Order: sequence, then C-alpha cells, then structure tokens
Amino acid sequence: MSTESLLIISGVVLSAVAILVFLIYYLVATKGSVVAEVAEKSGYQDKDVFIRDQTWGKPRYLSWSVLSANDAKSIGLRYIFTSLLFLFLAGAIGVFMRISLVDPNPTIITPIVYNVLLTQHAVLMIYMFALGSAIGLAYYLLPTELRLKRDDLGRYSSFAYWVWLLGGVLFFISQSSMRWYMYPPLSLQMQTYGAGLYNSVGIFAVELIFIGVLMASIIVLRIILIDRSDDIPLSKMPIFAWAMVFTAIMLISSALPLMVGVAMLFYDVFNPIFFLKDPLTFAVIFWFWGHPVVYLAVLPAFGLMYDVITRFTKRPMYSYSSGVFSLGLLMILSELVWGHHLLNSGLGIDWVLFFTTSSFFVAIPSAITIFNMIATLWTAKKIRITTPMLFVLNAILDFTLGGVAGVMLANQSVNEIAHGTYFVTGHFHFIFVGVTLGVFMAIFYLLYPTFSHGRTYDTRLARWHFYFTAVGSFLMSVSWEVGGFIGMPRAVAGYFPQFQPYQDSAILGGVIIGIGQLIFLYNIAKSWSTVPTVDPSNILEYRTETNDPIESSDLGPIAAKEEGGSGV
Amino acid sequence: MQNIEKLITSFLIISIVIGIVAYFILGFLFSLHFIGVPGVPASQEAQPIIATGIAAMAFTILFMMYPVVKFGVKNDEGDDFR
Amino acid sequence: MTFKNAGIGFTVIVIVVVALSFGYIGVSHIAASSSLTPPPHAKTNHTAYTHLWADANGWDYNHGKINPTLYYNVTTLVHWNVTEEDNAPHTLTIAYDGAYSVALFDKINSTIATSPLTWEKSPSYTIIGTNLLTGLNTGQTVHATYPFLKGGIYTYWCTVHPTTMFGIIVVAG
Amino acid sequence: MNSKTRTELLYVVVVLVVLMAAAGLNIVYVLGHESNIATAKDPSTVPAGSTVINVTGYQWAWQFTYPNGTSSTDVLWVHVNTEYTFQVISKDVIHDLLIPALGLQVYAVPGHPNQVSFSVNKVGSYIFECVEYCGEDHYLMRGTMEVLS
Repeated sequence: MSTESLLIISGVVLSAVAILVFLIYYLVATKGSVVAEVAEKSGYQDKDVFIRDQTWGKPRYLSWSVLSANDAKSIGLRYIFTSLLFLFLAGAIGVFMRISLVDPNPTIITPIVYNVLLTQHAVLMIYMFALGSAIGLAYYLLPTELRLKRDDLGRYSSFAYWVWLLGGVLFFISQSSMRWYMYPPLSLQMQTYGAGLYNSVGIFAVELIFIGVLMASIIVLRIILIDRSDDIPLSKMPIFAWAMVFTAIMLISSALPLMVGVAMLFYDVFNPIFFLKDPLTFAVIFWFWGHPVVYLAVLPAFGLMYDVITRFTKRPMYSYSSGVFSLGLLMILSELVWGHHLLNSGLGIDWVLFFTTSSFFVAIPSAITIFNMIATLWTAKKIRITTPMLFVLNAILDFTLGGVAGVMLANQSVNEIAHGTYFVTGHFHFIFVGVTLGVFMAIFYLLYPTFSHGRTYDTRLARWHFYFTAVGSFLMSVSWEVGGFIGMPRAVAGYFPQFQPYQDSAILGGVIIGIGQLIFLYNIAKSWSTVPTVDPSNILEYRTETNDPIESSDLGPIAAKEEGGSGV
Repeated sequence: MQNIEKLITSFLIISIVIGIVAYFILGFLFSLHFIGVPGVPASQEAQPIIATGIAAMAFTILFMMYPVVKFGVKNDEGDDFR
Repeated sequence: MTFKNAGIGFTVIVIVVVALSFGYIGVSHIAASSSLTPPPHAKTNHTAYTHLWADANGWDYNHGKINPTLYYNVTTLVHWNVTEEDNAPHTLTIAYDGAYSVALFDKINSTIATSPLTWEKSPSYTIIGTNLLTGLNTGQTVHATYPFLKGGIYTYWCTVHPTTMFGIIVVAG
Repeated sequence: MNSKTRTELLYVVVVLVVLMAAAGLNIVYVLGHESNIATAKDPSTVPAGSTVINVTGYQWAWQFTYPNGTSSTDVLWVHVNTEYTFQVISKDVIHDLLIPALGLQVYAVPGHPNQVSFSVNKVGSYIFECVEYCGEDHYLMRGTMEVLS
C-alpha cells in the first residue's frame, strides 16, 4: 500500500473517530448540564451527589447513563457488561483457536497468529472477565445488601474502571504473544516469532490492569468493612460479602509484589538488568500472584453459589460459620501453594517437598465449601430446578472434577508426567468454565429482570444455553485430560498425529460451548425487546442475612417486599 | 437421621468399589504407556492417588445428585420464575 | 442515539467488537503477499542446480563450507535439492535485502553471523516448508524450483532454526 | 457440638486423612527418586556409573551431545537398561523437555543449568517434546527417543 493511500485512509479513519468522540462528548455534556441544572434547583452543589441520591436504593437497570453516573451500582453495571463483552471476545478467540487445531499441522492460521490468540484468550479471560465480573457483582449487589451508609467513592471507582478497561484494550492491541505468565527472556524478545513486536505495550497494559484492579479491590474492601450499615454485624453479613472481603485481601496481598515485578520487566525491555541472569526469578515473582489470581476467580463464585442454593431451596446455609471459616482458610492457604507451577524447574528437592505437601492441604477448605453446599441441598424439602440452580449444580459437579484433578497434579509423580500438557488445561477449564462462567451466568439470569428493567428471559433458550455449556465443557475438558496424561503438549499450534482424536473431540466440545454462548446472546437480545412484566427489584439484595430462614414465608421476593423486608 | 447414615455409607461403598476398579484399570493402562525410571515408579505411585481421586469424584457426585433427584422439582413457574 | 432497547444495543456492540478484533488480528498478520512470490511460469534464461544438506547446526554442516553464499545470474530458475540430514523439520525461506552493492554485501556478510535474525525479516517466501522437510526420513532429498527474476542480495534461512541455518544469495545483474 | 458440626467434623477428618495419606505417599516418592526430579546441575550429585548427556534447548530444536563428542538434533539415541543423566541448558528462552513415556521433565533455563537422571527398560521409539511455550515454532521442538538394545 503506497504511502499516499495510507495517509488518505488514516486521515479518513482519524476524522471519523474524531467526529464520533465529539458526538459522544456532546451528548454526555448536554445531558450533564441538564442534570446539573436540576441538581442546582433541588439544592445540590455537586450533580454526582444528586444522581447518587436519586438512584439510592432503587434497582439500577442497564442504560447509557451507566457510563457517566458514578454511583456504586452504575459502576457495577459497567464492570459486569464490560466483562461480559470480553467474555464473548475471548470466548470467540478460544473457540477459533480450538477449530484451528483440527489438523496436526497448522493449516487454518499460522503459528504466530495462534500464539497471539493464545495469549489474548488467557489474559482477557482471567483479568477482564473473571476479575471484572467479580468486582462488578460486588459493586452491584453489596450497596443494598449491606445497606451502605454512604457511597462517596464514585470518582475513584470510575477511574479504576477506565484504567482497567484501557489496560485490557491496550493489551489486545499490542498483539502480545508472551503467554499470560510473561516469562522473560521470551517476553523481552520483541519479534513476531517471540513475544510480538509491540510487547512493551503489552507489559505496560498488564501494569494498568493491575492498577485498576488493585484500586477497585481496595474500594470494595472499604465498602464492606467500613461503610456497612451499623445494624449488620459481621456475624450476620451475607456470605457473598465475606467472599469479596477475602478476595480483596488476597488480591491486594498477592498483586503488589508482581506489580513491582512487571515494572522491573518493563524496565528490562529497555535495559535488561533484572531478569536475564536467571529468568526463574521472574517466574517465582509471577506465580506468587499467579495462583491466588485463579482463586480470585473462584472465591466470589463460591459466595454467590451459597446465595443461589439458599434461594432455591428456601433453607439457610448448612453452617454459616464453617462456610466463612473455609473461605478464609482458602485465602490463607492459596498464598502458600504457588510453587507447584515450578516443580520441574530445578529449584531443588525442598521446593518440591514443601509445595507438593501444601498443595494437598489447599484442598481442605474447598472440600468444606462443597460439603457445606451439598449439605444445604440435603436439608431442603423442595429444590426448584430453575436455570440458575442448574448452573450452580453443574458448578459444584465441575468444581469437584476439576478440583480433584488439581489435587492429583499436586503429586510430584503426576506433575512430572502431566505438567505442561493438556491435563493441566483440562483441570482449570473444568473450574473456570464450570464455576466462574457457570455462576456468572446463574447470577446474570437471576438479575436479568433488574438489568432489563422488568423483562424476563426466555427460559427454554436459557435451558438450551445451560445444556450446551455443561455438555461442551465436560467433553472438552475430559478429552484434554485424557490426551494430556499421555503427553499431549499445551499451547501448540500443531501436534503429533497420534493426538488427533483427543484434539478433535475437544474441538467438538469447544464448538458446543460456542453455540451455547450464541444462544445466550440471542436470548439477551430477544428477551430485552419484550414488554416489561415483572417487578424489577433486585431479588439478590433482599435477603441480607443468608442464615435467617425464610422458610416460614414460602413466598417470593415480591411478597417479601410487602412484608416490609424491602431492604431499603 | 438413621436412613441418611445408611445412604451415605452405601454411597461410600459404591465409590470405594469404583475406586478399586479404577485402580486396576489404571494399572493396566499405565503398564502399556510408561517405561523405565522414573516412568514406572512414578506411575505406580500415581495409580492409588488417581484411583482415590476418582473414588472421591464418584462419592461427591452421588452425594450431590441424591437430594437433587429426590427433592428436585422441575417446574419453575411459581411466583417469580427467575 | 439512545438505544431504547439496551439488550439489542449490547448485542450489537458485542458482534461489532468481536468482528473488529478478529479483523484487526487478521489484517495485521496476513503475510503481505510479498513481491517474492514467483509469477506462474516465469520466463527464465538460465537454470542452476543447487544441492543443500539440511542440518540444524547449519546448511551443509558436514559437507564442506557451512552456510555457503550462493551466486546466480538474474532470471535463473534454481533447482533446489535439499537432503534432510538430521531428525529436525526444516524450511528453505528467502527474503530480499536490496540491490547488489559491495557495501551492502559486506554489511550483511559481517553481521549475519552475529545477529542473523536482523536479516531474516518479512516479507519472506518459503520455497520448501516443513510439510516436505518433515525431519522424519533423514537422507531423503526434496526437490523444488524458484526463479530469481530480480537481481540483488537475498538472505536464505530455515525458520525452525533461524540462528544456525542462514546464508546469503547474490543474484548478479 | 450439635449434630451438624459433628457430621461436618467427621467429613473434614476423613478428607484430612485421605489428603495426609496422599501427601505421605508423595513425600515417600520424592525422597526415593531425588535424582529423577529436575534439580540444579551439580556434577557431584550425578549418580555413579551414569553417562552424562548434555542437552541444549534453543529456539525450536533440542540438541543432544553424547560423551563421545557426537551430537544429534531432535533425536536421542540411548541404550536400554543404562543410567543416563541430562545436563540441560537453554541458549535463548525457557524451554521444558518432556518425555511422556518416561514421565521425565526438566526445564531448560538460560543461566540456570538443570540436571535429571533416568534409565529406560524397554527398547522402542518414544516421543519427546517441548512443553514450555517458547515462541513461533514451539510445536516443532519435538522428536523421538530411540532406545537401542
């Protein structure tokens, strides 16, 4: 393409973007001035405070104003729907990666493109979807669940959101192919065959994501521990709030060392003094954060699973105190096991001994949590199998299969055989797709009337979405685990021909999951255009204390509202 | 409370049987695939752990599916069918 | 521009973002159909036969000078015979460095040994790929032809072992 | 200690016992096979009578250098029932040599040479591959181990 046409095209594109940005700014500014006027009239100096008081306690539905208003629920909705957008993007990348492996030699895409998609799939799923949805649901559910006394951190949360979003977008634009654990010297190899030409932007983008996520978790921690209303003691707090407390503490305590590590890596790009002598030092710093982050993706989901189970069995949790205790124990132990990612890196026998043993004991809190959930089912007289409940039951099943595979991996003999193979990929896709994605979908369906201002989703489509996702993820993860155990290597654009049956059955599973998510997208659009028929009150906010039996009133939330427990 | 204990013990027995069967199947499969040192000793050491894992999976699945099948009610009409 | 129906608005945004993202990755990585791709049945006045041993330690590793510099006249149809010598997959890939000049040749010749990767840049053209040089049947010879229609200095290398298998081709005229 | 906590405690104790047994089995294996686990290169701990093979991982091939000076790329010739020790180093980025049938795995890290010992008890041809992502042709960094009698 000659430079003249390049100039013309870039000129046209830039001017189009400029017009679009001006249009958005114009709309936001005019609306802002109108609201400022109204705020002025009703005696507020600051329009944000006016907006916050207007929307206080009312169910917040999705609209463009969510991007400008900075009350906690609007920011929650921003996080939730941005993480859902990234779920679709990274999911589409994942399914496309799977399809490209239909043949032992790379035929559909070149290995370089496959490696870029591989890195984007991992980073966007973990940082943008898993963490984004956890923070989003915290911002959206906690304000009314804990009946917050004040909500004055809007500007910081809004800043954290935009930094986090900028980080995600920059990372995608950087076309980095350094894998999500950024091992130097590969992450410093700025070539297409290495970490990508613009990988310095990729490393910088990861730092931005950390800044955004760190700020958000500090704010969530403050909301729960300080702004909570005085008549909710810690012993009566909803279990989801407890899960978010532990998630935030774990994030803050494990993200900081790596933020320094990524800054050092960024400096190494220009003057390699830190990590080229022994690259394993960065690997050690990274996995100190690397393992807690996978628990960050699961802990909020545990809290929400308790909410869904208690809602559809109408029984309190089997044991509230042991539920909270096990989530706390999970937070502590999860920061002691990260070394099992480096058992074969030659760091010594004591390293192997300590981290394999600690990795066995990290299974205890998860086992207690699963027991607690299933025991709640046993105490129920009637379990209403709605789609959210199906997702949560499948989450328990998948977490068991994935979790036990994880305990197997904690064993050095299995780790020697299966580290770096698809067995590990199968292990964590059981948990990520089963629990993180599954519980997010359950909560999305529960909150659908609140998001859409009173509309209900099409339950038949929702069931199809569930069955496709459950079957697809089971087939994909199991065929990976079997293939991986006999040596099928991970993250490869091509493979030995004898692994083709395992890869092809995993492709079938991946495509089934993809179809399931398309059904979900269609369901969102179709059901949003129906006439609002249902009370849009956020049903997750009513029962603040998940351990108070509402079995006496076998009524739904609407009746509970008249009953006075309006949660406002 | 009496029959729940009976149920749980029956689940336990079923899952232990599944574990033992898995132990022998794994033994046969590993002998085909693994050779030499550390291959053979590693697979022999991994065999009981994976078999116990499979037994634990079986027990948890039975433990969960029983109440779902027994108390589960499919109709989601009712007051709010979210 | 307010979407009455936020659900459809969100769905449209999802579809647009996913499409743009795949377009972005695709466009920036489609190997620019380099000017090196030979036009079908190009008219060549000379033919030349070159035999290379593909060895991960260097072209012709055990057979005379390693990574030899090859000389051809312009409009030469080169018949490549590449014999696999070890069990590794290989490729024969070339890239155009520039019109011939002694300064350019010395510059490449002096720096290619220390940093071969600087000269192994895209757009490149793979004459023989890993589907032929699979590394599974050592001793087998693979045959391919490539017409050099533009004079100048080329670099030839193996993309699987770019730091050991590299060399210079000079096309005179 | 109502019945609820008792059942929960019983469950936790059973889980704890199973995990401790597994952890014990694992410790026994690790302590029994220290030379078969990748550790930092230390010539003094090479098992007696073990032939040392130097392995160099570089972007996108494995090179094995045998004691008699000869070397081979992407193929490894070993004899059955003899003890070998890999001393592994990488020339550019982090690689990880896995021989699935042997259950053997060792990281090739530039600046951190590693060592692991093994022996093969069956003749035949077994695959090996790189299982630590190392760039464009990471999937081509593989080959076969030929076990000769």
